[in-house]
Amino acid sequence: MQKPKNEVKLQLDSRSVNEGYARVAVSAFAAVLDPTVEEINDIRTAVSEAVTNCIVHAYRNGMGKIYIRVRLFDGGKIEVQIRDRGCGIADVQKAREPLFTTLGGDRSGLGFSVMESFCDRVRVRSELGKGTTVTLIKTVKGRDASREP
Amino acid sequence: MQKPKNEVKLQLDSRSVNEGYARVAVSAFAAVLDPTVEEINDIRTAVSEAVTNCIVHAYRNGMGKIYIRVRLFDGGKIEVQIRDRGCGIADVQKAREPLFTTLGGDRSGLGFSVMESFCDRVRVRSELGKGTTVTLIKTVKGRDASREP
Amino acid sequence: MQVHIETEDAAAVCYLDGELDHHNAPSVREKIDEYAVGSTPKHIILDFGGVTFMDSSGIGLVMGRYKLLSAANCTLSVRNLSPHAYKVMRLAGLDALVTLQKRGEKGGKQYAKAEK
Amino acid sequence: MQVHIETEDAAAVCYLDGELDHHNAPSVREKIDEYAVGSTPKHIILDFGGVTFMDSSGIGLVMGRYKLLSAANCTLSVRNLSPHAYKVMRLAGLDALVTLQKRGEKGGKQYAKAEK
Ligand SMILES: Nc1ncnc2c1ncn2[C@@H]1O[C@H](COP(=O)(O)OP(=O)(O)O)[C@@H](O)[C@H]1O
Ligand SMILES: Nc1ncnc2c1ncn2[C@@H]1O[C@H](COP(=O)(O)OP(=O)(O)O)[C@@H](O)[C@H]1O
Repeated sequence: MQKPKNEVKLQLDSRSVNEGYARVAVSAFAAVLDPTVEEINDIRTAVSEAVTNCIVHAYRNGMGKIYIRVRLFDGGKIEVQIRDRGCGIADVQKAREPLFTTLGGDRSGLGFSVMESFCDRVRVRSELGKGTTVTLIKTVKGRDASREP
Repeated sequence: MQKPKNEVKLQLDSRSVNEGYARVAVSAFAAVLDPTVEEINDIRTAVSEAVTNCIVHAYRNGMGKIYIRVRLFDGGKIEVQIRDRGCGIADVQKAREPLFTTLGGDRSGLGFSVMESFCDRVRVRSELGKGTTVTLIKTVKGRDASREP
Repeated sequence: MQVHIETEDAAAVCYLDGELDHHNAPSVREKIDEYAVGSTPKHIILDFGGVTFMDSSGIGLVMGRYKLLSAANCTLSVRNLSPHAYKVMRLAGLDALVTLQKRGEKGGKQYAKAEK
Repeated sequence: MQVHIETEDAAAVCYLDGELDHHNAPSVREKIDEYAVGSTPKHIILDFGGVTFMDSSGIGLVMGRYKLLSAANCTLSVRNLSPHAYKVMRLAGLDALVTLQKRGEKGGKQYAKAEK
Protein backbone atom coordinates (compact mmCIF):
# COMPACT_ATOMS: atom_id res chain seq x y z
CA MET A 1 0.00 0.00 0.00
CA GLN A 2 1.25 3.45 -1.00
CA LYS A 3 1.54 5.98 1.83
CA PRO A 4 -0.73 9.02 1.52
CA LYS A 5 1.02 12.37 1.44
CA ASN A 6 -1.82 13.97 3.35
CA GLU A 7 -5.01 12.79 4.98
CA VAL A 8 -8.06 14.25 6.69
CA LYS A 9 -10.85 12.55 8.60
CA LEU A 10 -14.24 14.13 9.09
CA GLN A 11 -17.26 13.11 11.12
CA LEU A 12 -20.61 14.64 10.33
CA ASP A 13 -24.22 14.25 11.43
CA SER A 14 -26.56 12.82 8.79
CA ARG A 15 -28.34 16.14 8.27
CA SER A 16 -29.03 17.09 4.68
CA VAL A 17 -27.54 20.54 5.29
CA ASN A 18 -24.19 18.78 5.60
CA GLU A 19 -24.24 17.53 2.00
CA GLY A 20 -22.94 20.86 0.78
CA TYR A 21 -20.39 21.04 3.58
CA ALA A 22 -19.05 17.58 2.78
CA ARG A 23 -18.48 18.66 -0.82
CA VAL A 24 -16.60 21.77 0.26
CA ALA A 25 -14.56 19.94 2.89
CA VAL A 26 -13.44 17.25 0.43
CA SER A 27 -12.79 19.49 -2.54
CA ALA A 28 -10.90 22.08 -0.47
CA PHE A 29 -8.62 19.32 0.76
CA ALA A 30 -8.02 18.08 -2.79
CA ALA A 31 -7.28 21.62 -4.02
CA VAL A 32 -3.57 21.10 -3.44
CA LEU A 33 -3.59 18.66 -6.38
CA ASP A 34 -4.63 21.61 -8.56
CA PRO A 35 -7.51 19.76 -10.26
CA THR A 36 -9.31 21.19 -13.27
CA VAL A 37 -12.82 22.58 -12.81
CA GLU A 38 -14.17 19.43 -14.42
CA GLU A 39 -12.18 17.13 -12.14
CA ILE A 40 -13.23 19.01 -9.02
CA ASN A 41 -16.86 18.87 -10.14
CA ASP A 42 -16.58 15.12 -10.71
CA ILE A 43 -15.27 14.64 -7.17
CA ARG A 44 -17.86 16.93 -5.60
CA THR A 45 -20.63 15.13 -7.41
CA ALA A 46 -19.49 11.63 -6.47
CA VAL A 47 -19.06 12.70 -2.82
CA SER A 48 -22.49 14.30 -2.87
CA GLU A 49 -24.07 11.04 -4.05
CA ALA A 50 -22.35 8.94 -1.41
CA VAL A 51 -23.12 11.35 1.43
CA THR A 52 -26.73 11.76 0.33
CA ASN A 53 -27.08 7.96 0.36
CA CYS A 54 -25.99 7.86 3.99
CA ILE A 55 -28.69 10.38 4.84
CA VAL A 56 -31.58 9.07 2.76
CA HIS A 57 -30.86 5.34 2.88
CA ALA A 58 -28.44 4.30 5.64
CA TYR A 59 -30.01 6.47 8.35
CA ARG A 60 -33.49 6.78 6.87
CA ASN A 61 -35.06 6.09 10.26
CA GLY A 62 -33.10 8.62 12.27
CA MET A 63 -29.86 10.48 12.73
CA GLY A 64 -26.40 8.94 12.55
CA LYS A 65 -22.78 9.76 11.97
CA ILE A 66 -21.12 9.95 8.56
CA TYR A 67 -17.37 9.27 8.51
CA ILE A 68 -15.33 10.67 5.65
CA ARG A 69 -11.64 10.06 5.06
CA VAL A 70 -9.77 11.81 2.28
CA ARG A 71 -6.29 10.69 1.29
CA LEU A 72 -4.01 12.28 -1.26
CA PHE A 73 -1.27 10.30 -2.96
CA ASP A 74 1.60 11.22 -5.24
CA GLY A 75 0.70 11.41 -8.89
CA GLY A 76 -2.62 13.16 -8.29
CA LYS A 77 -4.47 10.18 -6.84
CA ILE A 78 -7.27 10.96 -4.46
CA GLU A 79 -9.20 8.45 -2.39
CA VAL A 80 -12.39 9.42 -0.57
CA GLN A 81 -13.99 6.95 1.79
CA ILE A 82 -17.56 7.59 2.96
CA ARG A 83 -18.71 5.31 5.75
CA ASP A 84 -21.92 4.94 7.72
CA ARG A 85 -23.13 2.66 10.51
CA GLY A 86 -26.59 2.51 9.03
CA CYS A 87 -28.88 -0.20 7.69
CA GLY A 88 -26.49 -1.67 5.14
CA ILE A 89 -27.27 -2.95 1.65
CA ALA A 90 -28.73 -6.42 1.13
CA ASP A 91 -27.48 -6.92 -2.42
CA VAL A 92 -24.69 -4.54 -3.39
CA GLN A 93 -24.50 -5.71 -7.00
CA LYS A 94 -28.18 -5.01 -7.50
CA ALA A 95 -27.93 -1.67 -5.69
CA ARG A 96 -25.25 -0.59 -8.15
CA GLU A 97 -27.45 -1.28 -11.18
CA PRO A 98 -28.59 1.87 -12.97
CA LEU A 99 -32.11 2.99 -12.01
CA PHE A 100 -32.32 0.60 -9.07
CA THR A 101 -33.69 2.38 -6.04
CA THR A 102 -35.49 1.30 -2.89
CA LEU A 103 -36.95 4.77 -2.48
CA GLY A 104 -39.63 6.27 -4.69
CA GLY A 105 -40.20 9.97 -5.09
CA ASP A 106 -37.48 11.91 -6.84
CA ARG A 107 -34.64 9.41 -6.22
CA SER A 108 -33.46 8.41 -9.65
CA GLY A 109 -31.57 5.25 -8.72
CA LEU A 110 -28.55 6.71 -10.49
CA GLY A 111 -26.39 7.60 -7.49
CA PHE A 112 -23.97 4.72 -7.95
CA SER A 113 -23.94 5.23 -11.73
CA VAL A 114 -22.91 8.85 -11.25
CA MET A 115 -20.16 7.83 -8.82
CA GLU A 116 -18.89 5.20 -11.24
CA SER A 117 -18.90 7.44 -14.25
CA PHE A 118 -17.18 10.33 -12.44
CA CYS A 119 -14.51 8.29 -10.65
CA ASP A 120 -11.88 5.82 -11.82
CA ARG A 121 -13.01 3.21 -9.32
CA VAL A 122 -15.82 2.81 -6.79
CA ARG A 123 -15.59 0.16 -4.06
CA VAL A 124 -18.63 -0.70 -1.96
CA ARG A 125 -18.52 -2.85 1.16
CA SER A 126 -21.69 -3.31 3.13
CA GLU A 127 -23.13 -5.47 5.84
CA LEU A 128 -26.84 -5.56 6.68
CA GLY A 129 -27.50 -3.84 9.99
CA LYS A 130 -23.87 -2.78 10.30
CA GLY A 131 -23.33 -0.14 7.65
CA THR A 132 -21.76 0.69 4.33
CA THR A 133 -18.36 1.93 3.17
CA VAL A 134 -18.05 3.53 -0.25
CA THR A 135 -14.56 4.26 -1.54
CA LEU A 136 -14.13 6.64 -4.44
CA ILE A 137 -10.80 6.67 -6.27
CA LYS A 138 -9.80 9.18 -8.89
CA THR A 139 -6.50 10.36 -10.33
CA VAL A 140 -6.59 13.97 -11.37
CA LYS A 141 -4.26 15.22 -14.08
CA GLY A 142 -4.55 18.75 -12.80
CA ARG A 143 -4.44 22.06 -14.59
CA ASP A 144 -0.72 21.66 -15.13
CA ALA A 145 -0.82 19.47 -18.25
CA SER A 146 2.89 18.68 -17.83
CA ARG A 147 1.85 16.26 -15.10
CA GLU A 148 0.31 13.99 -17.75
CA PRO A 149 2.21 10.75 -18.16
CA MET B 1 -25.25 22.12 28.62
CA GLN B 2 -27.02 23.39 25.52
CA LYS B 3 -27.31 20.91 22.66
CA PRO B 4 -25.49 21.90 19.46
CA LYS B 5 -27.63 22.19 16.37
CA ASN B 6 -24.83 20.88 14.20
CA GLU B 7 -21.36 19.52 14.78
CA VAL B 8 -18.35 18.40 12.78
CA LYS B 9 -15.18 16.66 13.88
CA LEU B 10 -11.96 16.82 11.89
CA GLN B 11 -8.66 15.06 12.27
CA LEU B 12 -5.61 16.45 10.51
CA ASP B 13 -1.88 15.78 10.37
CA SER B 14 0.31 18.49 11.88
CA ARG B 15 1.61 19.66 8.51
CA SER B 16 1.77 23.39 8.01
CA VAL B 17 -0.06 23.05 4.69
CA ASN B 18 -3.11 22.08 6.74
CA GLU B 19 -3.31 25.47 8.47
CA GLY B 20 -5.13 26.93 5.49
CA TYR B 21 -7.35 23.88 5.20
CA ALA B 22 -8.36 24.06 8.86
CA ARG B 23 -9.44 27.67 8.38
CA VAL B 24 -11.56 26.76 5.36
CA ALA B 25 -13.06 23.69 7.02
CA VAL B 26 -14.10 25.62 10.13
CA SER B 27 -15.35 28.75 8.41
CA ALA B 28 -17.30 26.80 5.78
CA PHE B 29 -19.07 24.96 8.58
CA ALA B 30 -19.91 28.22 10.35
CA ALA B 31 -21.21 29.78 7.13
CA VAL B 32 -24.75 28.67 7.96
CA LEU B 33 -24.74 31.27 10.78
CA ASP B 34 -24.30 33.91 8.07
CA PRO B 35 -21.43 35.72 9.81
CA THR B 36 -20.17 39.09 8.62
CA VAL B 37 -16.84 39.25 6.82
CA GLU B 38 -15.30 40.59 10.00
CA GLU B 39 -16.72 37.82 12.15
CA ILE B 40 -15.56 35.11 9.76
CA ASN B 41 -12.08 36.66 9.66
CA ASP B 42 -11.97 36.69 13.46
CA ILE B 43 -12.81 32.99 13.57
CA ARG B 44 -10.38 32.07 10.81
CA THR B 45 -7.60 33.97 12.56
CA ALA B 46 -8.19 32.44 15.98
CA VAL B 47 -8.36 28.95 14.46
CA SER B 48 -5.18 29.62 12.52
CA GLU B 49 -3.35 30.56 15.74
CA ALA B 50 -4.48 27.48 17.62
CA VAL B 51 -3.72 25.09 14.75
CA THR B 52 -0.31 26.68 14.12
CA ASN B 53 0.49 26.22 17.81
CA CYS B 54 -0.18 22.48 17.51
CA ILE B 55 2.28 22.33 14.62
CA VAL B 56 5.06 24.56 15.89
CA HIS B 57 4.82 23.87 19.64
CA ALA B 58 2.89 20.72 20.52
CA TYR B 59 4.47 18.53 17.83
CA ARG B 60 7.68 20.47 17.35
CA ASN B 61 9.68 17.25 17.38
CA GLY B 62 7.65 15.34 14.83
CA MET B 63 4.29 14.71 13.27
CA GLY B 64 1.06 14.27 15.20
CA LYS B 65 -2.68 14.49 14.87
CA ILE B 66 -4.73 17.65 15.34
CA TYR B 67 -8.33 17.16 16.42
CA ILE B 68 -10.84 19.89 15.67
CA ARG B 69 -14.46 19.92 16.74
CA VAL B 70 -16.83 22.64 15.62
CA ARG B 71 -20.24 23.04 17.24
CA LEU B 72 -22.97 25.46 16.28
CA PHE B 73 -25.61 26.54 18.78
CA ASP B 74 -28.80 28.55 18.52
CA GLY B 75 -28.33 32.28 18.74
CA GLY B 76 -25.22 32.31 16.56
CA LYS B 77 -22.87 30.74 19.10
CA ILE B 78 -19.94 28.84 17.68
CA GLU B 79 -17.50 26.73 19.65
CA VAL B 80 -14.27 25.47 18.10
CA GLN B 81 -12.14 23.03 20.01
CA ILE B 82 -8.56 22.41 18.84
CA ARG B 83 -6.84 19.52 20.55
CA ASP B 84 -3.41 17.93 20.29
CA ARG B 85 -1.61 15.06 22.01
CA GLY B 86 1.66 16.94 22.01
CA CYS B 87 4.10 18.19 24.62
CA GLY B 88 1.64 20.20 26.70
CA ILE B 89 2.16 23.57 28.37
CA ALA B 90 3.97 23.82 31.70
CA ASP B 91 2.41 27.11 32.80
CA VAL B 92 -0.75 28.02 30.91
CA GLN B 93 -1.18 31.39 32.59
CA LYS B 94 2.32 32.44 31.57
CA ALA B 95 1.85 31.06 28.05
CA ARG B 96 -1.20 33.28 27.63
CA GLU B 97 0.73 36.44 28.51
CA PRO B 98 1.26 38.74 25.53
CA LEU B 99 4.69 38.38 23.91
CA PHE B 100 5.52 35.21 25.84
CA THR B 101 6.99 32.62 23.50
CA THR B 102 9.25 29.62 23.93
CA LEU B 103 10.32 29.86 20.30
CA GLY B 104 12.52 32.57 18.84
CA GLY B 105 12.58 33.54 15.19
CA ASP B 106 9.45 35.12 13.83
CA ARG B 107 7.05 33.83 16.50
CA SER B 108 5.59 36.92 18.11
CA GLY B 109 4.26 35.37 21.30
CA LEU B 110 0.89 36.91 20.42
CA GLY B 111 -1.01 33.80 19.36
CA PHE B 112 -3.11 33.59 22.52
CA SER B 113 -3.59 37.36 22.56
CA VAL B 114 -5.02 37.21 19.03
CA MET B 115 -7.34 34.34 19.99
CA GLU B 116 -8.52 36.24 23.07
CA SER B 117 -9.12 39.49 21.29
CA PHE B 118 -10.98 37.86 18.36
CA CYS B 119 -13.17 35.52 20.41
CA ASP B 120 -15.58 36.01 23.28
CA ARG B 121 -13.87 33.36 25.37
CA VAL B 122 -10.76 31.17 25.12
CA ARG B 123 -10.37 28.12 27.36
CA VAL B 124 -7.03 26.33 27.58
CA ARG B 125 -6.53 22.99 29.25
CA SER B 126 -3.13 21.37 29.10
CA GLU B 127 -1.14 18.61 30.69
CA LEU B 128 2.61 18.23 30.26
CA GLY B 129 3.43 15.29 28.02
CA LYS B 130 -0.26 14.66 27.32
CA GLY B 131 -1.39 17.54 25.17
CA THR B 132 -3.41 20.71 24.99
CA THR B 133 -7.03 21.58 24.30
CA VAL B 134 -7.93 25.10 23.24
CA THR B 135 -11.60 26.03 23.09
CA LEU B 136 -12.65 29.14 21.19
CA ILE B 137 -16.13 30.53 21.78
CA LYS B 138 -17.71 33.30 19.79
CA THR B 139 -21.27 34.44 19.19
CA VAL B 140 -21.74 35.94 15.77
CA LYS B 141 -24.48 38.48 15.18
CA GLY B 142 -24.50 37.70 11.49
CA ARG B 143 -25.23 39.86 8.49
CA ASP B 144 -28.92 39.85 9.33
CA ALA B 145 -28.93 42.66 11.90
CA SER B 146 -32.42 41.63 13.01
CA ARG B 147 -30.77 38.79 14.90
CA GLU B 148 -29.28 41.29 17.32
CA PRO B 149 -30.80 41.10 20.81
CA MET C 1 -31.21 27.57 -3.62
CA GLN C 2 -33.40 30.28 -5.13
CA VAL C 3 -36.09 29.92 -7.79
CA HIS C 4 -37.89 32.72 -9.53
CA ILE C 5 -40.43 32.28 -12.26
CA GLU C 6 -41.08 34.62 -15.20
CA THR C 7 -43.27 34.28 -18.26
CA GLU C 8 -41.59 34.43 -21.66
CA ASP C 9 -43.96 34.26 -24.66
CA ALA C 10 -46.13 31.22 -24.05
CA ALA C 11 -43.73 29.67 -21.59
CA ALA C 12 -42.97 29.98 -17.91
CA VAL C 13 -39.26 30.17 -17.23
CA CYS C 14 -38.02 28.96 -13.86
CA TYR C 15 -34.61 30.45 -13.03
CA LEU C 16 -32.68 28.22 -10.62
CA ASP C 17 -29.88 29.71 -8.56
CA GLY C 18 -27.40 27.89 -6.34
CA GLU C 19 -26.52 24.27 -5.61
CA LEU C 20 -29.01 21.62 -6.67
CA ASP C 21 -28.65 18.64 -4.33
CA HIS C 22 -30.90 16.44 -2.19
CA HIS C 23 -31.01 19.13 0.50
CA ASN C 24 -32.14 21.89 -1.84
CA ALA C 25 -34.24 20.00 -4.37
CA PRO C 26 -37.50 19.82 -2.35
CA SER C 27 -37.98 23.59 -2.19
CA VAL C 28 -37.31 23.90 -5.92
CA ARG C 29 -39.75 21.10 -6.68
CA GLU C 30 -42.46 22.68 -4.55
CA LYS C 31 -42.11 26.08 -6.18
CA ILE C 32 -42.30 24.66 -9.68
CA ASP C 33 -45.16 22.29 -8.96
CA GLU C 34 -47.16 24.94 -7.15
CA TYR C 35 -46.77 27.27 -10.12
CA ALA C 36 -47.63 24.53 -12.62
CA VAL C 37 -50.81 23.61 -10.75
CA GLY C 38 -51.88 27.21 -10.19
CA SER C 39 -51.08 28.73 -13.57
CA THR C 40 -51.33 25.70 -15.88
CA PRO C 41 -48.75 27.00 -18.39
CA LYS C 42 -48.32 25.18 -21.72
CA HIS C 43 -44.54 25.16 -21.58
CA ILE C 44 -42.13 25.23 -18.72
CA ILE C 45 -38.45 26.03 -19.19
CA LEU C 46 -35.99 25.30 -16.42
CA ASP C 47 -33.13 27.77 -16.71
CA PHE C 48 -29.98 26.34 -15.11
CA GLY C 49 -27.88 29.44 -15.77
CA GLY C 50 -27.45 30.06 -12.04
CA VAL C 51 -26.91 26.46 -10.99
CA THR C 52 -23.41 26.13 -9.53
CA PHE C 53 -23.62 22.44 -8.65
CA MET C 54 -25.82 19.50 -9.52
CA ASP C 55 -25.84 15.82 -8.60
CA SER C 56 -28.37 13.07 -9.36
CA SER C 57 -30.98 14.99 -7.38
CA GLY C 58 -31.15 17.23 -10.46
CA ILE C 59 -31.98 14.19 -12.57
CA GLY C 60 -34.76 13.28 -10.18
CA LEU C 61 -36.08 16.82 -10.27
CA VAL C 62 -36.22 17.01 -14.07
CA MET C 63 -37.53 13.46 -14.45
CA GLY C 64 -40.22 14.08 -11.85
CA ARG C 65 -41.30 17.36 -13.49
CA TYR C 66 -41.30 15.67 -16.88
CA LYS C 67 -43.75 13.01 -15.72
CA LEU C 68 -45.98 15.42 -13.87
CA LEU C 69 -46.12 18.01 -16.63
CA SER C 70 -46.57 15.49 -19.44
CA ALA C 71 -49.66 14.26 -17.66
CA ALA C 72 -50.92 17.86 -17.59
CA ASN C 73 -50.12 18.43 -21.28
CA CYS C 74 -47.39 20.88 -20.44
CA THR C 75 -44.04 20.54 -22.20
CA LEU C 76 -40.70 20.82 -20.42
CA SER C 77 -37.26 21.89 -21.52
CA VAL C 78 -34.00 22.68 -19.79
CA ARG C 79 -31.59 25.40 -20.85
CA ASN C 80 -28.30 27.07 -19.90
CA LEU C 81 -26.81 23.88 -18.50
CA SER C 82 -23.20 24.01 -17.35
CA PRO C 83 -20.97 21.40 -19.02
CA HIS C 84 -21.10 19.51 -15.72
CA ALA C 85 -24.90 19.56 -15.31
CA TYR C 86 -25.24 18.56 -18.96
CA LYS C 87 -22.91 15.61 -18.40
CA VAL C 88 -25.02 14.45 -15.43
CA MET C 89 -28.30 14.74 -17.36
CA ARG C 90 -26.90 12.95 -20.41
CA LEU C 91 -25.72 10.15 -18.19
CA ALA C 92 -29.34 9.69 -17.15
CA GLY C 93 -30.51 9.71 -20.75
CA LEU C 94 -32.65 12.76 -20.10
CA ASP C 95 -31.79 14.06 -23.56
CA ALA C 96 -34.14 11.45 -24.99
CA LEU C 97 -37.10 12.94 -23.11
CA VAL C 98 -36.41 16.63 -22.76
CA THR C 99 -34.64 19.23 -24.87
CA LEU C 100 -31.36 19.98 -23.11
CA GLN C 101 -29.53 23.15 -24.06
CA LYS C 102 -26.03 23.96 -22.85
CA ARG C 103 -24.82 27.37 -21.81
CA GLY C 104 -23.83 29.53 -24.75
CA GLU C 105 -25.73 27.24 -27.10
CA LYS C 106 -28.18 29.01 -29.40
CA GLY C 107 -31.57 27.62 -30.29
CA GLY C 108 -34.81 29.66 -30.30
CA LYS C 109 -37.71 28.09 -28.47
CA GLN C 110 -36.53 25.41 -26.13
CA TYR C 111 -39.67 23.30 -25.97
CA ALA C 112 -39.41 22.00 -29.55
CA LYS C 113 -38.67 18.37 -28.80
CA ALA C 114 -41.43 17.87 -26.30
CA GLU C 115 -43.92 19.26 -28.80
CA LYS C 116 -43.19 16.59 -31.38
CA MET D 1 1.69 33.17 -1.37
CA GLN D 2 3.34 35.29 -4.09
CA VAL D 3 5.75 38.19 -3.62
CA HIS D 4 6.98 40.48 -6.33
CA ILE D 5 9.22 43.44 -5.79
CA GLU D 6 9.25 46.70 -7.76
CA THR D 7 11.09 49.94 -7.22
CA GLU D 8 9.04 53.09 -6.72
CA ASP D 9 11.06 56.32 -6.40
CA ALA D 10 13.66 55.63 -3.72
CA ALA D 11 11.76 52.71 -2.26
CA ALA D 12 11.39 49.03 -3.00
CA VAL D 13 7.77 47.89 -2.89
CA CYS D 14 7.07 44.25 -2.02
CA TYR D 15 3.65 43.21 -3.24
CA LEU D 16 2.29 40.30 -1.19
CA ASP D 17 -0.44 38.10 -2.64
CA GLY D 18 -2.40 35.37 -0.88
CA GLU D 19 -2.72 34.10 2.67
CA LEU D 20 -0.06 35.11 5.17
CA ASP D 21 0.21 32.40 7.80
CA HIS D 22 2.94 30.31 9.43
CA HIS D 23 3.01 28.01 6.38
CA ASN D 24 3.52 30.80 3.87
CA ALA D 25 5.56 33.32 5.87
CA PRO D 26 9.00 31.72 5.40
CA SER D 27 9.03 32.10 1.61
CA VAL D 28 7.90 35.73 1.91
CA ARG D 29 10.57 36.43 4.50
CA GLU D 30 13.28 34.87 2.35
CA LYS D 31 12.33 36.88 -0.73
CA ILE D 32 12.30 40.17 1.14
CA ASP D 33 15.51 39.52 3.08
CA GLU D 34 17.34 38.33 -0.02
CA TYR D 35 16.34 41.50 -1.85
CA ALA D 36 17.25 43.72 1.11
CA VAL D 37 20.69 42.18 1.40
CA GLY D 38 21.39 42.21 -2.35
CA SER D 39 20.01 45.63 -3.28
CA THR D 40 20.39 47.55 0.01
CA PRO D 41 17.40 49.85 -0.64
CA LYS D 42 16.82 52.84 1.65
CA HIS D 43 13.10 52.23 2.07
CA ILE D 44 11.05 49.09 1.87
CA ILE D 45 7.28 49.19 1.55
CA LEU D 46 5.25 46.06 2.16
CA ASP D 47 2.09 46.29 0.06
CA PHE D 48 -0.65 44.13 1.61
CA GLY D 49 -3.19 44.91 -1.14
CA GLY D 50 -3.27 41.26 -2.23
CA VAL D 51 -3.22 39.70 1.23
CA THR D 52 -6.47 37.78 1.73
CA PHE D 53 -5.70 36.48 5.22
CA MET D 54 -3.26 37.24 8.00
CA ASP D 55 -2.68 35.87 11.48
CA SER D 56 0.06 36.59 14.03
CA SER D 57 2.62 35.23 11.56
CA GLY D 58 2.16 38.55 9.78
CA ILE D 59 3.11 40.34 12.99
CA GLY D 60 6.25 38.22 13.24
CA LEU D 61 7.09 38.94 9.63
CA VAL D 62 6.77 42.71 9.95
CA MET D 63 8.46 42.82 13.36
CA GLY D 64 11.34 40.68 12.10
CA ARG D 65 11.82 42.83 8.97
CA TYR D 66 11.64 45.97 11.11
CA LYS D 67 14.51 44.81 13.32
CA LEU D 68 16.62 43.58 10.43
CA LEU D 69 16.11 46.64 8.25
CA SER D 70 16.56 49.14 11.08
CA ALA D 71 19.96 47.64 11.69
CA ALA D 72 20.76 48.19 8.02
CA ASN D 73 19.50 51.78 8.05
CA CYS D 74 16.58 50.90 5.82
CA THR D 75 13.12 52.18 6.77
CA LEU D 76 10.01 50.03 6.62
CA SER D 77 6.35 50.81 6.08
CA VAL D 78 3.23 48.79 5.42
CA ARG D 79 0.40 49.87 3.15
CA ASN D 80 -2.91 48.72 1.72
CA LEU D 81 -3.85 46.77 4.83
CA SER D 82 -7.30 45.18 4.94
CA PRO D 83 -9.35 46.21 7.97
CA HIS D 84 -8.61 42.75 9.36
CA ALA D 85 -4.83 42.83 8.85
CA TYR D 86 -4.79 46.34 10.29
CA LYS D 87 -6.64 45.11 13.38
CA VAL D 88 -4.10 42.32 13.89
CA MET D 89 -1.11 44.66 13.51
CA ARG D 90 -2.62 47.26 15.84
CA LEU D 91 -3.18 44.56 18.42
CA ALA D 92 0.57 43.95 18.34
CA GLY D 93 1.30 47.65 18.71
CA LEU D 94 3.13 47.67 15.38
CA ASP D 95 1.72 51.13 14.66
CA ALA D 96 4.21 52.49 17.18
CA LEU D 97 7.13 51.21 15.15
CA VAL D 98 6.04 51.25 11.55
CA THR D 99 3.72 53.44 9.46
CA LEU D 100 0.59 51.38 8.83
CA GLN D 101 -1.71 52.49 6.04
CA LYS D 102 -5.11 50.95 5.46
CA ARG D 103 -6.62 50.20 2.07
CA GLY D 104 -8.17 53.23 0.47
CA GLU D 105 -6.28 55.51 2.83
CA LYS D 106 -4.34 58.28 1.12
CA GLY D 107 -0.92 59.46 2.22
CA GLY D 108 2.03 60.10 -0.14
CA LYS D 109 5.29 58.48 0.87
CA GLN D 110 4.72 55.72 3.33
CA TYR D 111 8.08 55.71 5.02
CA ALA D 112 7.57 59.01 6.85
CA LYS D 113 7.35 57.74 10.42
CA ALA D 114 10.40 55.55 10.31
CA GLU D 115 12.44 58.50 9.02
CA LYS D 116 11.71 60.65 12.04
N1 LIG E 1 -25.23 4.05 2.33
C1 LIG E 1 -26.27 3.25 2.02
N2 LIG E 1 -26.91 2.56 2.97
C2 LIG E 1 -27.95 1.75 2.67
N3 LIG E 1 -28.42 1.58 1.43
C3 LIG E 1 -27.83 2.23 0.42
C4 LIG E 1 -26.73 3.11 0.66
N4 LIG E 1 -26.34 3.62 -0.53
C5 LIG E 1 -27.14 3.08 -1.47
N5 LIG E 1 -28.05 2.24 -0.91
C6 LIG E 1 -29.07 1.43 -1.62
O1 LIG E 1 -28.70 1.37 -3.00
C7 LIG E 1 -29.76 1.86 -3.82
C8 LIG E 1 -29.21 2.53 -5.06
O2 LIG E 1 -28.49 3.69 -4.69
P1 LIG E 1 -28.25 4.84 -5.76
O3 LIG E 1 -27.70 4.25 -7.02
O4 LIG E 1 -27.42 5.89 -5.10
O5 LIG E 1 -29.70 5.41 -6.10
P2 LIG E 1 -30.73 6.25 -5.20
O6 LIG E 1 -29.98 6.91 -4.08
O7 LIG E 1 -31.31 7.24 -6.16
O8 LIG E 1 -31.75 5.29 -4.69
C9 LIG E 1 -30.55 2.77 -2.91
O9 LIG E 1 -31.87 2.95 -3.34
C10 LIG E 1 -30.44 2.04 -1.57
O10 LIG E 1 -31.36 0.98 -1.48
N1 LIG F 1 -0.62 23.53 21.59
C1 LIG F 1 0.46 23.88 22.31
N2 LIG F 1 1.31 22.93 22.79
C2 LIG F 1 2.40 23.25 23.51
N3 LIG F 1 2.74 24.53 23.82
C3 LIG F 1 1.95 25.53 23.37
C4 LIG F 1 0.78 25.26 22.61
N4 LIG F 1 0.21 26.45 22.31
C5 LIG F 1 0.96 27.39 22.88
N5 LIG F 1 2.02 26.86 23.53
C6 LIG F 1 3.04 27.58 24.32
O1 LIG F 1 2.55 28.87 24.63
C7 LIG F 1 3.45 29.88 24.13
C8 LIG F 1 2.67 31.11 23.71
O2 LIG F 1 1.86 30.81 22.60
P1 LIG F 1 1.36 31.97 21.64
O3 LIG F 1 0.77 33.06 22.46
O4 LIG F 1 0.50 31.36 20.61
O5 LIG F 1 2.70 32.55 20.96
P2 LIG F 1 3.69 31.90 19.89
O6 LIG F 1 2.99 30.80 19.16
O7 LIG F 1 4.02 33.05 18.97
O8 LIG F 1 4.89 31.41 20.66
C9 LIG F 1 4.21 29.19 23.03
O9 LIG F 1 5.44 29.81 22.77
C10 LIG F 1 4.35 27.77 23.57
O10 LIG F 1 5.39 27.67 24.50
